[in-house]
Amino acid sequence: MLSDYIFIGVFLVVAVLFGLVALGVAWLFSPRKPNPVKTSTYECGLETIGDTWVQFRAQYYIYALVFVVFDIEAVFLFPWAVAYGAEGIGLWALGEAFLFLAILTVGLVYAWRKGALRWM
Amino acid sequence: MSVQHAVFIILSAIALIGALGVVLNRRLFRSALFLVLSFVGVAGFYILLEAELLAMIQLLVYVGAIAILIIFAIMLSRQAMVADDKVLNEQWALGWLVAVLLFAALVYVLVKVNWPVVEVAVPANSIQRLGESLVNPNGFVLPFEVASVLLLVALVGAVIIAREK
Amino acid sequence: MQVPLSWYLIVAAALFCIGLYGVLSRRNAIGILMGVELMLNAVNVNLIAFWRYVEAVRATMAGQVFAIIVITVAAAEAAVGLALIIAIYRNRHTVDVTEADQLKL
Amino acid sequence: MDYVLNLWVNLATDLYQLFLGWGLPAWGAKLIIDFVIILILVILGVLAVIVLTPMERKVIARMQDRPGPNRAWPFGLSQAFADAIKMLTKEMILPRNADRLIYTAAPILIVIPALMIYAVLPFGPQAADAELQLGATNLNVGVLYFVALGSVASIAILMAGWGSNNKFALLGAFRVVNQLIAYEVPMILSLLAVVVLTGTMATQQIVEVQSIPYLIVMPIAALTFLASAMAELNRSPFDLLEAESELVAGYQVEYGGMKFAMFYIAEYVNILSTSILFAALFLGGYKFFGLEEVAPVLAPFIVLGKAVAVFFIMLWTRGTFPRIRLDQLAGLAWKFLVPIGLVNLLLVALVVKLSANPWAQAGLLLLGNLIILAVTFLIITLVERRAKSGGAVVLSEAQNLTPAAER
Repeated sequence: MLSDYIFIGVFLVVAVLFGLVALGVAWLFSPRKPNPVKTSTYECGLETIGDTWVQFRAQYYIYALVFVVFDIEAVFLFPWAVAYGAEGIGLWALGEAFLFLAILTVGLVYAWRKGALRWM
Repeated sequence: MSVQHAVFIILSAIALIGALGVVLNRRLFRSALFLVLSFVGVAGFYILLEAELLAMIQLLVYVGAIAILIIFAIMLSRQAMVADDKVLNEQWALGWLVAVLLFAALVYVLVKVNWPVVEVAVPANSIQRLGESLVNPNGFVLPFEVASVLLLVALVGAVIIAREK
Repeated sequence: MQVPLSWYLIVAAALFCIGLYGVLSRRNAIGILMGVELMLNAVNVNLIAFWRYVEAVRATMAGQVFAIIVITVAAAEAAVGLALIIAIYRNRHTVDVTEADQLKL
Repeated sequence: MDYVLNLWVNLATDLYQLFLGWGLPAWGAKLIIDFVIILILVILGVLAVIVLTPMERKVIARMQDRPGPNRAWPFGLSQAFADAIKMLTKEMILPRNADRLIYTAAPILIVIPALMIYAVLPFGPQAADAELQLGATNLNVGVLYFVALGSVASIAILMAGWGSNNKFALLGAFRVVNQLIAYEVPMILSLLAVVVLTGTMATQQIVEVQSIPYLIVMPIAALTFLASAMAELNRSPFDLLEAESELVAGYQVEYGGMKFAMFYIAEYVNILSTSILFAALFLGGYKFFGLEEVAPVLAPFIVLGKAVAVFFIMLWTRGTFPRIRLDQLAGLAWKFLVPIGLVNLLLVALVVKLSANPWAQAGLLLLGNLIILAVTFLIITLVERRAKSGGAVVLSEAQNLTPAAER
């Protein structure tokens, strides 16, 4: 099993090197003539007023929240899905997963009804 | 010294540097990025421990979900942009002392105790076994179902709290 | 050659203590929460290390199931905790825990 | 002749033996083979940019009844090379207010997961217990690896948005991440359906078990996967976050030269890998009417051919459908794809326990899929009729006619 991960580890090193080399080569070839106008923030031509922060909507957070819950659901369901087809696991395993998903679906329906899934 | 030892040292360097970055950095966004680094190091530990499923879950949940949740929350408050000039509270020295003492005590205990270590290979179908024990009535089916209730409660509670009127 | 168990335990202890320091000394509520996440991660490393070195002999998976449950709890904690922080920020315009010390908004 | 028919595996084995003969230890020889395979995969990923971009521009142009790029020789196909050289020699601007380290790290970080996904893509038959494994296609967590690495990319995008220190970039990054996480859930659900049916997460085994292409067996899972993959890849009709007309190209606004090219490369590398994964999961991967058993040497080309076909479908969608509205974007994921994915998952799980025969399973699944689709259409028509007659608003995305508020 670990031998597979040697491959992935080497791949990680090569991928990092790829990124560094690509930027490095471009750094060698590309001109560098910065001037104040060029390096100013790309906006409307005027200097940016205030800092970059704008009041973000809490809606972003709520979307991420629903996502986190369903991500965790996947964590439980992937091993369940691998084991499900095996001998000795009857339909009760489906019942358990159904209960698991039904409880989560209540949450989804709640978020839906509360308008948490609506883009405002 | 084998390859595993070397990889372990690199990974623990990543995890610990990330962790130190989280607590010492003055900019919250950078702290969150260091947190991601630390999570990735821990995922590497799981691979070294042959718990590949846990490693992927670590990436999927911690890096892909919790870190994003934290970054979103950071962006919701204005303090994210400026480097805090007052990062620490009054009891930081006490906190430092507690942490160091606890670490010393833990290391003392960990080295003293003789752990019943057995060197065996991990079963090849460990993911399948994990899934089986999750649905097995004699295994962990109750935590499995309770987890979904916990998630439901967390979702409902967080939506109520975070929603704008 | 495997890495000895104690190495994992010591690194996990270090992670835990760094997280603890963050929890105890940070002013920012989100910073505190990140410290808690570090601590939970350290616990998980321990769980998996013990699973690998002590439990794997029995070919049971309690250590991994436990770790998954801890991850679930960590996610739920982060979700609700951050929601609370957002609510406090909305009402009091601060995420500093030393300023939000009253039991009302 | 037999040697040529199974050229890739034979070549690798001979090289391996050759290295062993030189006195290299087994792990050293394996490491060199791994390295060569990785280089090939990386080159394949970069070739994706050079081959797929001209194809995209030509095909889209033809669909829109215009010639497309036609100056660079031949037929404008070498345009991509010209673009690559231009990107390489353009100045990389470092905006004055940018957070230098984060700004520079983001383009590197976004390519890493994109390339690493190639480790688990199956390009040809190989036994799980073979002494010399080519790639990591027998990874026990293959499918999960794909999802997990995909989710790492959103951190790089947030870094790009933050590091640029530009309101539009940060806002664009938030929206892109929002889209990525919204469509990750239906993607996971459709992958789960495949895993339940095959009982494994290893991509290689999924292809091996697949006697009938799963596109026919479970069209809902396949289409859900394709739709969410297109959203994850920011392909039209889900490309409103990078569209030039909105948010000045989103989180990439402050990037130029090679740093911008890195995002571009990552995008096309991801497109090819997702197409290959779709081909592996739903189109039978390297299987082509038994050809892969007669001549395994052709297997990688079968895979690539299928992947290009999938890419063509993506282009076709782009040429056909108008861009989706922002308020419909998240709604489509959460209110349509997730519920249908959940129902589909339960259906697959039920069928797996009803019968063990693949043909019976296929029939039952197809029947179930058709029933689900029919019920879905019924519900949609009912809801829409009610919305129309009563004037009451039922589908929350239907009434949101005012432009969605920014941010």
